[in-house]
Amino acid sequence: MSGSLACGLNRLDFSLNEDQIMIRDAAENFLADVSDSAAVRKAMASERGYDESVWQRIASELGWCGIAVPEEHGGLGLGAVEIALVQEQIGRRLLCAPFFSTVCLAANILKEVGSHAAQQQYLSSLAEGGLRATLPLPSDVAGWSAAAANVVATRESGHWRIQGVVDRVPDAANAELLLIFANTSEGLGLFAVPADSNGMQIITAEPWDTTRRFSRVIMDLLLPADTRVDEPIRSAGFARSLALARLYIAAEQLGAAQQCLDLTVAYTATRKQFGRVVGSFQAVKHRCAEMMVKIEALRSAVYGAAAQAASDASTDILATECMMARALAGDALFYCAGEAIQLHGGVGFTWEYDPQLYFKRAQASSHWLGDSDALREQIAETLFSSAVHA
Amino acid sequence: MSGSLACGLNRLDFSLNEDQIMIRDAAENFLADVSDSAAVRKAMASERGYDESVWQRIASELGWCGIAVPEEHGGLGLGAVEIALVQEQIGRRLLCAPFFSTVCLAANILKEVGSHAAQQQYLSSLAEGGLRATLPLPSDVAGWSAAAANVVATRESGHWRIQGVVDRVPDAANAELLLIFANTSEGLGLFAVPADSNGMQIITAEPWDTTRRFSRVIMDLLLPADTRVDEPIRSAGFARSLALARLYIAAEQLGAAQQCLDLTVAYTATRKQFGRVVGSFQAVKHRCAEMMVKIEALRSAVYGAAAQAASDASTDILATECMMARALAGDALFYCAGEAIQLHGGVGFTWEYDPQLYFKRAQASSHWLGDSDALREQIAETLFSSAVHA
Amino acid sequence: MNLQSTAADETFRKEVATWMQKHLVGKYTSLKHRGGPGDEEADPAMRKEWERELAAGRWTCVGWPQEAGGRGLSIEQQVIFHEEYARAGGPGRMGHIGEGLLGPALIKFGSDAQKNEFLPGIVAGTTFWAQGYSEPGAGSDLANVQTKCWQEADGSWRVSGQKIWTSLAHESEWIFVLARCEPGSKGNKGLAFLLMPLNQPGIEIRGIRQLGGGSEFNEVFFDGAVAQANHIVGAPGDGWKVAMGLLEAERGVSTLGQQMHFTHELDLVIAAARATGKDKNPQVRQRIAHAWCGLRVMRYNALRMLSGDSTSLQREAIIGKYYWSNWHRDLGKLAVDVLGPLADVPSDDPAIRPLQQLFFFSRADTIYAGTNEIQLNLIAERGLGMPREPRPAA
Amino acid sequence: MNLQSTAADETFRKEVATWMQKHLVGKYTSLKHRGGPGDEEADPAMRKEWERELAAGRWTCVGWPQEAGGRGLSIEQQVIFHEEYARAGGPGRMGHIGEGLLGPALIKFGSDAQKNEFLPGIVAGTTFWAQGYSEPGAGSDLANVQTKCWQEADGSWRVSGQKIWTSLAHESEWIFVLARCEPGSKGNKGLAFLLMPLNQPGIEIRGIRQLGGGSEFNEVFFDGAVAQANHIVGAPGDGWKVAMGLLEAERGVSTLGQQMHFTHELDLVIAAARATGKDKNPQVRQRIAHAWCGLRVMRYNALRMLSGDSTSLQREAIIGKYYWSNWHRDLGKLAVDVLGPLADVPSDDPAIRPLQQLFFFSRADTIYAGTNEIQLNLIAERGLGMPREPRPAA
Repeated sequence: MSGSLACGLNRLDFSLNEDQIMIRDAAENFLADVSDSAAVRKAMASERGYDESVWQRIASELGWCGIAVPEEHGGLGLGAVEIALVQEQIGRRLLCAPFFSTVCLAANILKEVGSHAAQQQYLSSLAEGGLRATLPLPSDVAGWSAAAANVVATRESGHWRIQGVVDRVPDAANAELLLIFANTSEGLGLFAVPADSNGMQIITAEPWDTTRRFSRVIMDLLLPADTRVDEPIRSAGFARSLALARLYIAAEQLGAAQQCLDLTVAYTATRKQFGRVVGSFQAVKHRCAEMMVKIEALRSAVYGAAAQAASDASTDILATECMMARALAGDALFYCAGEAIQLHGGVGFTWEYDPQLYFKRAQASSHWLGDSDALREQIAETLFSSAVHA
Repeated sequence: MSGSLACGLNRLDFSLNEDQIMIRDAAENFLADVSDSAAVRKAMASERGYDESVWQRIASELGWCGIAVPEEHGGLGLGAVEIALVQEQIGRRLLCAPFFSTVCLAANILKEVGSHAAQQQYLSSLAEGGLRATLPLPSDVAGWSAAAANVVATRESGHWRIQGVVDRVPDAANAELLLIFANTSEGLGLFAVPADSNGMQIITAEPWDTTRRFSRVIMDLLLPADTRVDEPIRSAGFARSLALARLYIAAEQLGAAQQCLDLTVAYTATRKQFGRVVGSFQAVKHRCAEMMVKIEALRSAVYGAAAQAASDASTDILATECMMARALAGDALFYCAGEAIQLHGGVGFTWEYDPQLYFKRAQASSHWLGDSDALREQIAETLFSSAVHA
Repeated sequence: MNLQSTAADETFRKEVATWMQKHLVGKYTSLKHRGGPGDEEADPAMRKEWERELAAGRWTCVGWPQEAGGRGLSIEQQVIFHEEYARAGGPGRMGHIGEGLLGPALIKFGSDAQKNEFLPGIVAGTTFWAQGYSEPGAGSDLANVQTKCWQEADGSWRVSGQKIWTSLAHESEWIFVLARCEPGSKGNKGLAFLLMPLNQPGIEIRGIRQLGGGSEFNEVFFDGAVAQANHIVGAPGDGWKVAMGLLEAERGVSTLGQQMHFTHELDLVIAAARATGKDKNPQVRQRIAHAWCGLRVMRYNALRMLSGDSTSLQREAIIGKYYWSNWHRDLGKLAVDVLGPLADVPSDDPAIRPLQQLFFFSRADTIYAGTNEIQLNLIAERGLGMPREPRPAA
Repeated sequence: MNLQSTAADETFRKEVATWMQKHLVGKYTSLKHRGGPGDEEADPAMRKEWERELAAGRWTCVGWPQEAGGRGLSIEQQVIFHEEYARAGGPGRMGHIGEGLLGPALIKFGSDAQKNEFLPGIVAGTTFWAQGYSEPGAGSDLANVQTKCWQEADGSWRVSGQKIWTSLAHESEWIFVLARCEPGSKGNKGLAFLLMPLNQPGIEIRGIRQLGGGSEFNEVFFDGAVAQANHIVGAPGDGWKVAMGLLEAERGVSTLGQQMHFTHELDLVIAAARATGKDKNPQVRQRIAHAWCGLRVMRYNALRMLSGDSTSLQREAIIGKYYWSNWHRDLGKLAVDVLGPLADVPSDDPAIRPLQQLFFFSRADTIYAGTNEIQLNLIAERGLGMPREPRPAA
């Protein structure tokens, strides 16, 4: 029954604590400064696709890479709420940087499924931002397992033979470490593969949304035993890291949607037609209001799911909550990006104005880890499979 | 490929001829007179559910019952276009009368599948309106066959033994003749059963939409051989009559949607708030405009499908065209009825104002012969099953 | 953010749940999940008894300060009470206008005499109140009050005019009325807030039949009806201030109780889908999942609102009414689509009747208490700071 | 109603189809289904050659009267031509602004000299025209023209100002310009309609890069640019009348050709669904079926429009632009959702590229030639007779 998923959240302390507010405001100010429209367009046009100096400041000055890394590994030991807040600001400014792949994907999954040795080996350098890592981001709602569909890892004289192809690996062209999902005789395994390994081919094509680039990786590798980094007994962490990755995408989409609205309200406040600002027409006002409704609803969903992640909610609950946030976020962002173009009128579909940047991100991100229809189908499955309510 | 269903309609003579205009205008004027809000509410409250004197005038004065009946059976020998035009006006005024069941269902199917003898026996009295007949209107997109799901007809010493239950028979309480679909050893058969037959039980419950009442019929009948009225070699007519029934429902829904818009435009032209008529607010104007767009699109769809019925289009084409019209009509009517309530404000959800009548019809008729989702799924099946386009 | 619950909260939650379990039994069992908007006509007499049962357990006015006769619960505990009350299927509160609207207004603006006279009856569940705001010409344009009042030599007030959409007026003893005390004044100026007994010659109540058939709303006609001199709240001319303060009280903690009821309704829809086989229908599955997502949104939105997260402007509060009312209306449509033909005939089946009620009455949700159109104006103007609708050139 | 086709129509249909089959070959094959809004930059040189190929077959200006050099086809036959042209994948017409917009305007309002000077070049496919209406400050508010013109002593006209959204200006020899000839005049008064060669010192053309990357639209800057004395159409002050007559010509018979192209696009989407396996996805199936229904609606709507069915007010014509542009935009979204990740990277695959173009460029459909907002105003005011937007109080 639907209530069965509505787990009890009793405490009303839904507000941000001082650290969280500090992190959010710092992100907002920093990104307004280093990732305005001009900076984003410059990064988009650059070969590696982001500004290394900005990335260095993020890593060293701001320490964002360590936010959710345990303190014993040199991180801040914070969690999903703080990363979601940063991701919201990153999405708002379409920051071009390996933050998403390194922190939201790689560090996230190592923390959830990594063996002690692997965490020792990688988490601290990830926390410092000294290591740029990534993993595949399939469009299939099945998530990680879909990323392993065409990759097989077999034991070969004390080594791992990893063979196959995986698509849609974000920021792979700049990563030093790739985390590869592969099917082993015992099921899904996670392998930490140096980007410069022999037998590794990384093919990158420039997408419409050049703020985030994806690569196809073709592998025939023979690597040492410790290449496998997941701890089999922690395999439940795969589901949890998948949920968190969806949450972080949703947070980014939330920020992007917010910016679409802000740009539109600002433009319609100055653009005049028929002797009045366009923003004074009721039809325009109502459509901006509809955007705000979707965005605030989404914000509640994202913060709520993040709070669940910070609570003792079960992985099943968290998975559904994050699918919910992700489904709403994909739809809300596309809606807002489309409305931003429409309400900008003629200039809305020019390259010069920013709505197009968000529009392209909206479509590209609409299917990351599953599109909204597929996510809703999963939620429905959960609702119908749970016990009938008396 | 989608074009394969876009059969060639070359002549542009899409306008109504003089007879058609005459029939439409006569219907409009007559119904404005005999089926205004007060008359409809009176009929709704009456025991039989309609005004017999109005029905008599429809049958004798206006001759609507014979519109599509061949001249040799005393009809006008006209067709689907003319009936659709009348149905549009009937829907606009929510006329309470056995016209839909007798003409759009019973006469329609007898014309398409009836044996010569059965047509001889029934069509002329149907054309005169002297005989009120009906047949089941299932909500299953499968149509007639679904109506036969729980009815079996077996031969018994030169008679037919008909046993079973059928639901959702419109106007059955007032009909003299029921056309019953039943499974026979040779497949689907149609049986003309007098309402007063022994072993027949007709149970009528008052629905929310009291302008059209449905009955459940329980049968254990032994009737003469000529009770079966379909000509097996004409069984293709089942599909054609199903398509036409959908067209006539769509036409009725079109008229009802139009009235929702007309009521709303009229009300918002007089209702004042904030010192101006509500209809002068852009948001209200745009929503009325959206209603008009859906209604005119639907009108084109209904007239187009009707024109197909009057052309030499194949039954397959006609079936898809009528599913299209019916799917659009169900959605457009519900949308317009809901908007009519909303834009009437507080009075919109009172019994006293008319939007509620159309709202109830909208929901009730939304699943007649299949709901819009099911109809679209059928259309998709046709699109994907047709040959790939070079 | 912190969604953990404290031990104290959990203990209190159990206390409420246990009390409901012990008392919502016997003759009260038939009231489970009954009442509330769209179902106010369900057994009012028994529900008034239930109000007194609640009062006996000190479960009325749980949010009022103790000196006003309330229980003085914290926000957290009020929410828990409303949640558990709804979870147990507690009936719609006959006393909610007195407890939720008038009481808080009196506590804030009333004289001591008024508090002493009226609060105890509300707390005891013995006096029931109706609301007299809307008028035929003052719906969305709420300040366009035409009902007038004037003071007699003996200081008493006379009221003439018409109010509309007063729910449960026919089940109430008293009504509070917003009337124009300064002839010629316009808009929100020159209004008085008066308390009047409904049972008097100058007042006539007529039910308004709704599309669903029920008549829980009324028109109330005033023809020189009398209010005592000491039954004006605030000074003449302060009426709008009092009325608005009271409308703000309307939103808030009860929201999570409302959502518990919404959850119950969605459960009925899910059960209906299982029963009709529509649980296999991909479009229905999409819509049910989407409805569930909306439930989560409303819950988290309410938690944001109550914890006063975010800056001065409470964005989540501004969208609240628009969101829930449209969500609820969509749920109503989903419910009847899931039922299919079963929805077409009025039913007494507890698996069907509530969904039919939901379908019809939820059409009102987007109209009363600020139509969708008014809500979107507010969101654009207050939420986004967009220009106000220009007044037409005179 | 009658949807049968006559033998004569069928013969003509075959004639067009056969000609296209014979001529859209060889070097022209690469042009199939290319060009048109969103793809105007596809091989303009070759498409100009194609225009001359068409001219050689007397397939340009088929709707113009014969005395104007046209083919003088009946409405029925024009429709058939456009349908068969599109069905064969005939490329977007480089000459459509001259043939569809300026030509008809000259035929209606031009002097004999102007007809003799300009019509032959259009018919022959040798002169290409651009449109100079919209301005940065005159989009939806089309009459708010700021570009000004004045007459020199020698009778010639000078033009200064800026036009925008002029498609293919960089591929055209001439432009027609709406400019203000009466200083201080407002709105649609005091405008002149001028014909100007683009290749002159006073004119600068700058491409506008679109979200999809292309730049088929331009800004055209006028700085004392010259138009000959005899190159004003109608009298000074008649500009608006001429311009509007021309915009009406824009709608009409070509609609069914456009729909044939839409059908081709839907076929690509269906093929893509088969290729990606999305043909099994229930939501995609719903959307594809709905898109197909929209195609039928547009076709029947156009037939209604062309056969002048219904009373004086042509309701179907009023909704036309709003309906097709939103349908097309939805199809664009459907296309990329069907492609999924395949849509994310610019592609040369003929099964993918056109759908990506569709996705991006269809965002412009609901903006140019009257935004959705303007269309809805028109529908409400002209179609439903609702009150005009009140002018704000000064």
